Amino acid sequence: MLKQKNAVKEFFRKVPPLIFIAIVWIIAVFLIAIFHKFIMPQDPVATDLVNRLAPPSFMGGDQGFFGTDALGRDTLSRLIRSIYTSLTVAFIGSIITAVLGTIVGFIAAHFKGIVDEILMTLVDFQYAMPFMIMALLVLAFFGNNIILFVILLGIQGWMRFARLARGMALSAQEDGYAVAVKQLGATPFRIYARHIFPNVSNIIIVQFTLNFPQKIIVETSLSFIGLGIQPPETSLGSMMAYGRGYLMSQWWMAVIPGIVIFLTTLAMSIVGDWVRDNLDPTVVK
Amino acid sequence: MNSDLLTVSNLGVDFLTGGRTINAVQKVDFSVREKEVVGLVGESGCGKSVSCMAILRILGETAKTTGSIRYKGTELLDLSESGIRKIRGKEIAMIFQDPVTSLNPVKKIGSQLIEIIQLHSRLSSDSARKKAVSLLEQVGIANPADRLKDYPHQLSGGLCQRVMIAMALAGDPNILIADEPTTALDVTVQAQILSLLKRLNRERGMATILITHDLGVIAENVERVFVLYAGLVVEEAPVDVLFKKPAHPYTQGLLKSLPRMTDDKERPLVPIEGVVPSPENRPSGCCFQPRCSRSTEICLKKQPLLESLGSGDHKAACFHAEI
Amino acid sequence: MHITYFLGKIARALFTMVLVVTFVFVVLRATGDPAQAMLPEDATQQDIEHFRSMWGLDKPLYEQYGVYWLNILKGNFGQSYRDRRPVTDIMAERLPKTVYLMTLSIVFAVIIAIPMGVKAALNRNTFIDRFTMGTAVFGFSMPNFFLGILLILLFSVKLKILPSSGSDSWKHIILPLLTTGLAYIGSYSRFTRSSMLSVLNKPYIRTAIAGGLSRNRVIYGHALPNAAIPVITIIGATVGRIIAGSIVIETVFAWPGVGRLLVTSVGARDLSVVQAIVMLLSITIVTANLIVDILYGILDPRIRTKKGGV
Amino acid sequence: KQEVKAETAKITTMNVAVPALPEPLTVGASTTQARYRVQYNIFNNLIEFDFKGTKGFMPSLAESWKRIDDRTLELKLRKGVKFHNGDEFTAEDVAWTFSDERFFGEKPIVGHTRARGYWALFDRVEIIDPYTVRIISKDTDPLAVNRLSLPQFQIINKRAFQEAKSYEEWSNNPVGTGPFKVERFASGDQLVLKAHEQYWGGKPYVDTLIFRSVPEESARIAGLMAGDYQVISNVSIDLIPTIEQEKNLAIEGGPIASFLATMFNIKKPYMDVNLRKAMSLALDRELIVKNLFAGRTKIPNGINDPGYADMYVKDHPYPKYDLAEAKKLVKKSAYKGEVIPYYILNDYYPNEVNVAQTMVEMWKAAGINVQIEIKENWAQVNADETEGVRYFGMRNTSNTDTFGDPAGCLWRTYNKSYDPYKVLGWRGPLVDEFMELGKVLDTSVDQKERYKAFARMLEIYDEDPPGLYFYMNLSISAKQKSIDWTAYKQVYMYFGPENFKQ
Amino acid sequence: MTTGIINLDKNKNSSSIMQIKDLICHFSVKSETMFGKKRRLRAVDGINFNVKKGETFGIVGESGCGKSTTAKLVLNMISPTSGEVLYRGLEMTNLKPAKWRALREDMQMIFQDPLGALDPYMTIGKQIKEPLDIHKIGIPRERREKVIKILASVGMEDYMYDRFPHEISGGQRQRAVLARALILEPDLLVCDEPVSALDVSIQAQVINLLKEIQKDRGLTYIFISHDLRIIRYICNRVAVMYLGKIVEEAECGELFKNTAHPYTKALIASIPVPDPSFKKERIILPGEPPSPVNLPRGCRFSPRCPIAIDKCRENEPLLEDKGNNHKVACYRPGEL
Ligand SMILES: Nc1ncnc2c1ncn2[C@@H]1O[C@H](COP(=O)(O)OP(=O)(O)OP(=O)(O)O)[C@@H](O)[C@H]1O
Ligand SMILES: Nc1ncnc2c1ncn2[C@@H]1O[C@H](COP(=O)(O)OP(=O)(O)OP(=O)(O)O)[C@@H](O)[C@H]1O
Ligand SMILES: [Mg+2]
Ligand SMILES: [Mg+2]
Repeated sequence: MLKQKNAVKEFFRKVPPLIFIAIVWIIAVFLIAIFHKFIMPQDPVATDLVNRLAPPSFMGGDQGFFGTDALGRDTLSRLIRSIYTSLTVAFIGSIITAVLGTIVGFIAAHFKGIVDEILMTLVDFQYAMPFMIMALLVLAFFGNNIILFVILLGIQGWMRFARLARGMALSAQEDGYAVAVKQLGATPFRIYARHIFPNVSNIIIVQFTLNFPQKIIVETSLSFIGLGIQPPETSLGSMMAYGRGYLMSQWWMAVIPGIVIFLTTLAMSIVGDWVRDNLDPTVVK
Repeated sequence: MNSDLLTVSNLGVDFLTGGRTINAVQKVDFSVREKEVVGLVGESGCGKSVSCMAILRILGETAKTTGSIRYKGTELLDLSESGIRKIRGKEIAMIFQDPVTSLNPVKKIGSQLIEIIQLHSRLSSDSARKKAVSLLEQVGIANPADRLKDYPHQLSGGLCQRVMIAMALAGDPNILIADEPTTALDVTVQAQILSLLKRLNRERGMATILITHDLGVIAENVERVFVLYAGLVVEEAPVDVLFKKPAHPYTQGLLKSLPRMTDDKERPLVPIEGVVPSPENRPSGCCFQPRCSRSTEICLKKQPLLESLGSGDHKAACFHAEI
Repeated sequence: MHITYFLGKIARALFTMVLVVTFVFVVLRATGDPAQAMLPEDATQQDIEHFRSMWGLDKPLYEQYGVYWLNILKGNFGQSYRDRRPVTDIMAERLPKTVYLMTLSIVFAVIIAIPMGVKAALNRNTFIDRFTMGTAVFGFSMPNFFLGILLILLFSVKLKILPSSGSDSWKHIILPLLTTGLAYIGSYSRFTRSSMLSVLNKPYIRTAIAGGLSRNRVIYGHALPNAAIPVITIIGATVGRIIAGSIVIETVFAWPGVGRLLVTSVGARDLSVVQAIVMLLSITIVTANLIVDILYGILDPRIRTKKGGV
Repeated sequence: KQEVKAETAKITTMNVAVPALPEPLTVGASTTQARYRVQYNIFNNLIEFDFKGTKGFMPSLAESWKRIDDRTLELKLRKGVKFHNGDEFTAEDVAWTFSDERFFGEKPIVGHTRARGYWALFDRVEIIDPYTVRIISKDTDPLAVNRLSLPQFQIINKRAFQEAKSYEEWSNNPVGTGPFKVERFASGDQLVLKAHEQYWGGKPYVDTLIFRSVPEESARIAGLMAGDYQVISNVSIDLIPTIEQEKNLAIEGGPIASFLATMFNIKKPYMDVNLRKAMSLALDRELIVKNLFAGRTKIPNGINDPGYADMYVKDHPYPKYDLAEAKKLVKKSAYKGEVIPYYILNDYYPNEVNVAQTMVEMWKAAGINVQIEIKENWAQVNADETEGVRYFGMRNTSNTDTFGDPAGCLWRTYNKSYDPYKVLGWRGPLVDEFMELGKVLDTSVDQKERYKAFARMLEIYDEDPPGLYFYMNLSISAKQKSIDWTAYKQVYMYFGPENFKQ
Repeated sequence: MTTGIINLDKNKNSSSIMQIKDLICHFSVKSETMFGKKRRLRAVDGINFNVKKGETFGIVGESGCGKSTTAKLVLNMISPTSGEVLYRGLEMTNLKPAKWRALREDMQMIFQDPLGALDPYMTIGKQIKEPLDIHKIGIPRERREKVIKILASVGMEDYMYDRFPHEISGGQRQRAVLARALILEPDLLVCDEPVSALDVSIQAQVINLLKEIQKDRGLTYIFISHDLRIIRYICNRVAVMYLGKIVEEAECGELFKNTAHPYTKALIASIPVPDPSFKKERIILPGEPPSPVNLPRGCRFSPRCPIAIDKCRENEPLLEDKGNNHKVACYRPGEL
């Protein structure tokens, strides 16, 4: 217990201020997502056609902090709701990506030979099939619903995890702790689940922090071609795509979600880099 | 005293990483005379490499170096960046422990060698190439002209170390620092390299600082020894004195813990109990005190200084040094 | 480099391509009837049947598939239902535009990003580094459409110095180039930075410094060539993705390239066009990968003898 | 000062930015807006409708026409009309345009017989002499004249068609009699038209007319502001103020002859007549038009338009907004709060997604739970089906007035071969009556009788609604103020000498 | 220790616990030239030896000569190209995975790099306990006790249980690895350069420990090293390997007293002696060890051998007993 407390203290002492701010931002954004139901000042889909396109209050509007959109819906509430949807979609998507990729990587590394060949061909296939096109095809043809959408986002980038996990597993098999445990008589499953996975997890986490903001961005691009989250549900990407038409008149409609995306991505990248620099398992201090 | 070519005194190195300060070298004093081979010996992490890299100022920005390093009367720590660059390779050259990774993997060894040669002399590329061939010949590489076209990964560890030595010789330095030049190599190759270094010292009159943790290598190759422990020089002596009459309990312990070819097999080895303290939690007083059988009150309080023990050449930093 | 290694790679690449095309074929045919997409919603059954028989859509799927490949082997990529023109003609018209825009963007980004990344690595945790990081993240986190419109508003509407959209003159390329370039600069400079950082710690850099080399010589002569490999990888990846990467930009700037064609063709179920583009796309990616592999070999002699690849 | 200069400076090239260009270019290949927008600049009809004013049907390539009998219409063709390729326009070209081989047969070269839907009664063309043709219908066709004004029936050059190496070649480089001829066409990029010097209506006022495909609205508006384009189409309502702020820009256009509407899936058990009526009553159309359309469009009284002249049922009631009544009807209905999936396309019609979301909220107020599902194309809207019942509870549609007569709108879109009757379960005695009345519209030449039938059909639509109508669709364009060009009450953008001068 | 699955007759052939017969292990590697095909790397090229119960059998040789490969073959962690590995008379190649895993209770291995052999993300205690979990030995609650006991026997205190590998010193790590190997109470322990990565003073600690444990438990060691000083100190019998072959094998004292093979001689001469007054004859071998892909004709050592004659370059000498249980493969034994 005491040791843990110290670890936390140590953590705060070691963390540079910039990283600290980034972490605070990420936590804040996640808290907003989790508690969005309680902090949204208004129903994000309730329209009010009389008070539409109101500017933010700091620009003289009287319809809520960030004003209202083209249907008179409260922008702040929609922003909060968007943070929730975007983060959920990106988060679940990233988890799917990481799990899928890691498992495929491990399987390929373990069975080698033909299994490896097949799985790596699949990886090649995914590389050769840009995600945007995959999304375009799948969503355009199967119709868009949130589950399909999340699964699709889950596919984005899995091959990077697969290659990473495979590479790590292969090198772990070659020498070191995995060989040591194997020769103790451990089953392959045990080796992967108890040893290789915890060791790879660091790198997976770093990859995760890189993949996560990517998902938000991918969602934004999909919204642009009309394949993102569907109205009246909203997301950061669809808010931006929706607001882009108003850049000449009500610029804040696109800029506000844009800032949220930018800051979140920035914070994630900063933290991701920092984690990578500091948690490199090969440099055990 | 014989004229000192290089004098390192009161050297301290701190690393500032991740908001912490690591005191890698506490207080190191040593000197090299002309044409002399000195040895720095000590266990892993005691600060051998850092001390030597501090001389050439190649420790990077996180390192803070204090003390004084005088080469031919010039204070190296005060030199400008371009000033120290004229020392590097030309006056003092260094070779490193792991020869294969110490060579640039994407460049042919010829071009790496010639680059250094041209840097230190105004040779045309043709004559630089000739010099490169002759250098490789000197370090005992067969078919040197062909080897120039090879990449480091195509050479064995022994050959890479020879190339490193050739690169170090390219500027005709006065001092060669060899940082564990043989630890990564096979036993038979190690013997080759060490005899090469000996020959070069003899033929070129180049002073050499040989860093190693292997007391055997020290015994066979150097004239004067500095024993390091936890960032401190704890003993300094001519080689035969050190092995015959080690004064510091640490040195004595090291010698006892070695298995020897002449030993009785049934005699258990006598290790030094305990472990080297990490730079972050060194004990108070004498650094060696927790592992020392002779330690007394005073050892807990004060770090002993390196002091002469009768004969001027033999010094030890111990309150209970055996004379 | 092993010739067999490369033959193997090429074979696998071809196989991958076949896989991609098959996937697209199946998705396209299995999920939507082009007759329905192409014809107005009140088209009669007769119209639909006529359309199907005209384009061979009434045949069983495997037959369509076979015919498709047969035609490709004959160099016939089919006809666009919509344009009623041979796909090859359409591509000949569109592809150069995309290639022109995207190669320039990549070149532009490389020229800016690599020195920027090096500078950031050398000045780690300073303002320069933070600034680079910020720009980089801005570049890739801001959607292209947003940046693009901002640039149009600034340079065309406010300053009136550049045309807003279209592709008629060299001036037209500047804004799309800036927009895509910025996104690429983001990822390239970050890769350069981190790759430089890891190289700068390598023992051979210490050797170079200890030999007395100047700072610039160490950085550009020794560190950068070693740091180039991951950077090449990411550049290769963007080269492979020029078509997919240009979808949004082409739409915003009314740039008549393949990216936009792809979106409209998918919407219209213009099968032959979609398939041709996807095939082209996988060829680009696969070729880009191959080139990257060869570059690896050139840049890193170790890979020539190892079983290289990323 | 600058403005004056702009007004005096003549332009030789007109740049028009549109969201998309047709593919291919030729007549009759499809019925998209993109096609209609540009088509009138290249081709002419035999008879033209006055989209600008109230003149009704006007001579074009036909100078005059008369009915010979119930089934025959005789047209005197204009003499001295030159095609783009220099050919003289004759009866041969008319006959070819309407031939089975090209258009009306079982397997037409055009690919599909969309045109037939607009003229199911067409039989054949008879050439009387080079400048006289007779158009013969299968049955009495009161609307033959109207139909001749449709964009599907514009006249093409027979020789050019037949000499083209393939239909494909022809269709991307067609030859007509319009004020502009095709110079270069790249469907994803631009359509470059050159003035047709020998145009029978006079020489156009610009040498070059370029339609540019600029899908992104912001880019179109920015281009207009920057002076890259003289005219742009498809401006959304909310951006009108932005454009109007600019001194040198002006808005053109307004409502067009098209009713934005929905179709109910009456096969759904809950979709009974009470619910359908309640859904109409729950909508505050005025509020929508006022706020989401800045009052720029209007609400019709039934699928019924003043443009019908003597067929317009002036007294037909406007839709009511009565939330209380709506709630009452919901209570009475079989509806128990089921989710009603509402399929729409992504802003296929201007502002549609916004309107839909607003309406969902309005329905919510009446206790009706509608959920929007955005589909990518019509195939997706219609495809889903289990046991003969489509998934949607409601889908969007628009009922376009094709030729100024209810037969071209209400009847064309709600006849037996259209979805509400065919697949969506719009049945019953009233519906049977509706179908009977429709036949009168089609075949009677007695306008009084037709009027009475139409008025009753409108009532039936309200009593047993197969769908909802909301407001008139609109098409907003914008231009440099100095450009003397007006928008039609249609999506067509015409730059011939009649509509653009300088 | 015998598991139910495998019945070993422990009395049969009781003097020899491990017999290696004509063991060959070749790897195929890609060639360096453009058109070259795969080539054979002769990592282990026909070796024979017997390990007696309770003894320490040393293998010494330069890097890449096949020591580790031999160790892995002995424990059946890789399959040989041909040859037999008999453990108490049981042929071990081609064992089923389950049987193989069960046999791990009898034989264990410790590696050169103790840090690499420990999972950086698991506490020392858990890692030492892991073999018990794997083989389901004892009830889970008692396992911890057992670990603490074994920790004590390798000279570590119980608080080490909750430490992570990077939190303890190199010597302690090697002790932990040793404890993990010992907890299954194996009969045979293969030590692949167990002390090469350690500082001299810690080396001494670990070597002393190994010796002690052997005395206590009657373990059999196969001890691999490139350091003859250590080999001499710890082994009963020694085999000297050069390029995949054993070139000399003898009792330890015999080997150092009557060194027969020139390579062994050179090895011994290469050892730096920590005594400045000791003047020994120097044998510096020329050239580098050739690669196991490109073996020279005749005796593998002939290109570097100072006393090679024509015969050596023609035919490869066989490993023959020269009496005194001293085997050597050389045409001119003892002549250098
Ligand atoms: N760049 C650095 N940053 C922080 N600490 C460092 C750095 N370089 C070395 N150290 C620390 O300084 C101490 C001395 O290191 P040094 O490399 O000089 O040891 P050494 O005696 O050469 O050991 P070895 O025999 O293992 O090479 C060690 O504790 C090491 O961890
Ligand atoms: N899995 C493998 N595939 C290909 N070659 C291998 C493999 N394992 C070992 N080798 C090669 O076999 C030879 C013998 O290797 P081994 O590891 O047994 O040597 P060693 O004597 O243990 O050397 P060291 O002292 O360096 O540990 C080496 O040349 C090595 O490169
Ligand atoms: Mg060192
Ligand atoms: Mg080994």
